[in-house]
Amino acid sequence: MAANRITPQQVNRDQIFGMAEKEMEYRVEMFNKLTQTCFAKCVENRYKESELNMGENSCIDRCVSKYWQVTNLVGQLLGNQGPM
Amino acid sequence: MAANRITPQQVNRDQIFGMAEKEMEYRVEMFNKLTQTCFAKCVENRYKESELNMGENSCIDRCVSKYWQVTNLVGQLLGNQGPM
Amino acid sequence: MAANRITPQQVNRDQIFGMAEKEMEYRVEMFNKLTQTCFAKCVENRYKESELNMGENSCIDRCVSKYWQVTNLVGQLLGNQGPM
Amino acid sequence: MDKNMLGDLDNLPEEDKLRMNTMIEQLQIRDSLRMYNNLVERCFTDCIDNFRRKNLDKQEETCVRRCAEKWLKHSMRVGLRFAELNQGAATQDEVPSSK
Amino acid sequence: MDKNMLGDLDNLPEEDKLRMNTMIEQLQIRDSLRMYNNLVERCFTDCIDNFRRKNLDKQEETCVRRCAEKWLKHSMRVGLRFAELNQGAATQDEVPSSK
Amino acid sequence: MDKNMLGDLDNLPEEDKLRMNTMIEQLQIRDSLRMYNNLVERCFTDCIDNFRRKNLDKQEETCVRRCAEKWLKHSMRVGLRFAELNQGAATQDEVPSSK
Repeated sequence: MAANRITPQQVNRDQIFGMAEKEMEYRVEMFNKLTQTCFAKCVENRYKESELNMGENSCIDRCVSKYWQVTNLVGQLLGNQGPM
Repeated sequence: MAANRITPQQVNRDQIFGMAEKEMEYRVEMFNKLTQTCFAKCVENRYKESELNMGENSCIDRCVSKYWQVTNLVGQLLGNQGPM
Repeated sequence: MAANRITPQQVNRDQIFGMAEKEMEYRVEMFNKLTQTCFAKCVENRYKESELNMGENSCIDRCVSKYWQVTNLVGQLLGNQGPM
Repeated sequence: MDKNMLGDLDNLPEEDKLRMNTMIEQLQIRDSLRMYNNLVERCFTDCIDNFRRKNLDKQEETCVRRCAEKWLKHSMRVGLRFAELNQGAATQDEVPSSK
Repeated sequence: MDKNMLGDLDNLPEEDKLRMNTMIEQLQIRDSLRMYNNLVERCFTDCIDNFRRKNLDKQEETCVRRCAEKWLKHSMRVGLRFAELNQGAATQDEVPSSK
Repeated sequence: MDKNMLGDLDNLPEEDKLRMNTMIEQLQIRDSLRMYNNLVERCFTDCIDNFRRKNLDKQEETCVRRCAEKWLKHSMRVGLRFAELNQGAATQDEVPSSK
């Protein structure tokens, strides 16, 4: 956050680091949203036991797969007309 | 994030930049919350078509207007007694 | 965000500041989540008056207490097997 | 507040303007990535409820497309209205300021 | 962890304390702006459901005022209780620590 | 994008790698603390609905334990599946890329 003298070169390197940071933040956030959404869709929330049963496990696998596909689909749409 | 030697002046400039940054983050967050809230209140979410109809459009306009007014109203209240 | 030359020592101090910052962010976030969760659980949301009544107040006290206990309980579980 | 702030910054040396621009750019990148994440989450939540297959079916795909398109149109409209209100607050005195 | 950390920092040079204070100040500003945003979102969601007019009516305004006041009182109470628990955890050994 | 980016960074001087590693470490710390907060919020919301006592009863405690354990197992499984998909996207060309 602090610098005595910032050269254009310096800013450039900061931009690269900044972009890498944003990209990683994005991936972390995507993973977290995916985890929360699939938990809500697939896991029985009265917690009668502490294991995931077979139905929950296969639901989770398919949920992750579909979430990924929705991410790609939306990415294509944004690439065509907009902010991404 | 890194600096060899931080002078009080330097910190001062960092503070100004920091505050400008927080202020911008705040506006972006406000815009995002407004967008999400009005989408939930106004837009039919079974997605029978990809256009917004007239009713949705005028609902959105009024929703933005009211959200703005609520922001001002709450801002006044906070100004009078508290954290803002 | 900018630095002309970063020494290992410098990175070390940045790491300490970074960790302190993350820790504080965590506490702020915890407080905010607790506040929002207990508001949703305890406060009547048709807002017939602007005071908290006795029932709401004692609900809030117990809610904070239980939230704290859940935080500790989950912290113990994470300490035993994982990411914390 | 930001307006005065940015006003002040106009008088600051070049290197500060550069730093400010970098900051704004970074916030915009972060914001559009977040928006992307939020849009995916919303359309997934509204459109996908069946987990008997691992691939999207035609109906789900259509739903997601419409959801995303509606969201983008909505978002643009909100942006326009929001800009009008911001401008009104900046130029008119009778309108209570947002800060 | 933060306590030890801050303890260590007491022994650090002046410029580090300065930097730490700036950091805390920045987090507080961000936090109060977020709180403002969250409060607006909550009271709007709970109080505004009619979009036939573009201005708030009297009833909606009253609802928002009460919502904000209740929230502030709630938030203050939570803050007090939270501080008590934090203090208890810092001074008593029999209470399991939060970290 | 990140892959190219990280590819580029391999060629950068030592001090940049150091800086990058610090950044990644910081993001991981923040992420695991957020995860902790989210997990507490979720299990509290799902398991605690009775505020007649100030201490957790046995049933609530069991519910929280199971909730946290299920969450961790869920989270690990999602991580595995997610990694497979990421890897697939990186090596196969026929799969549409996520960016």
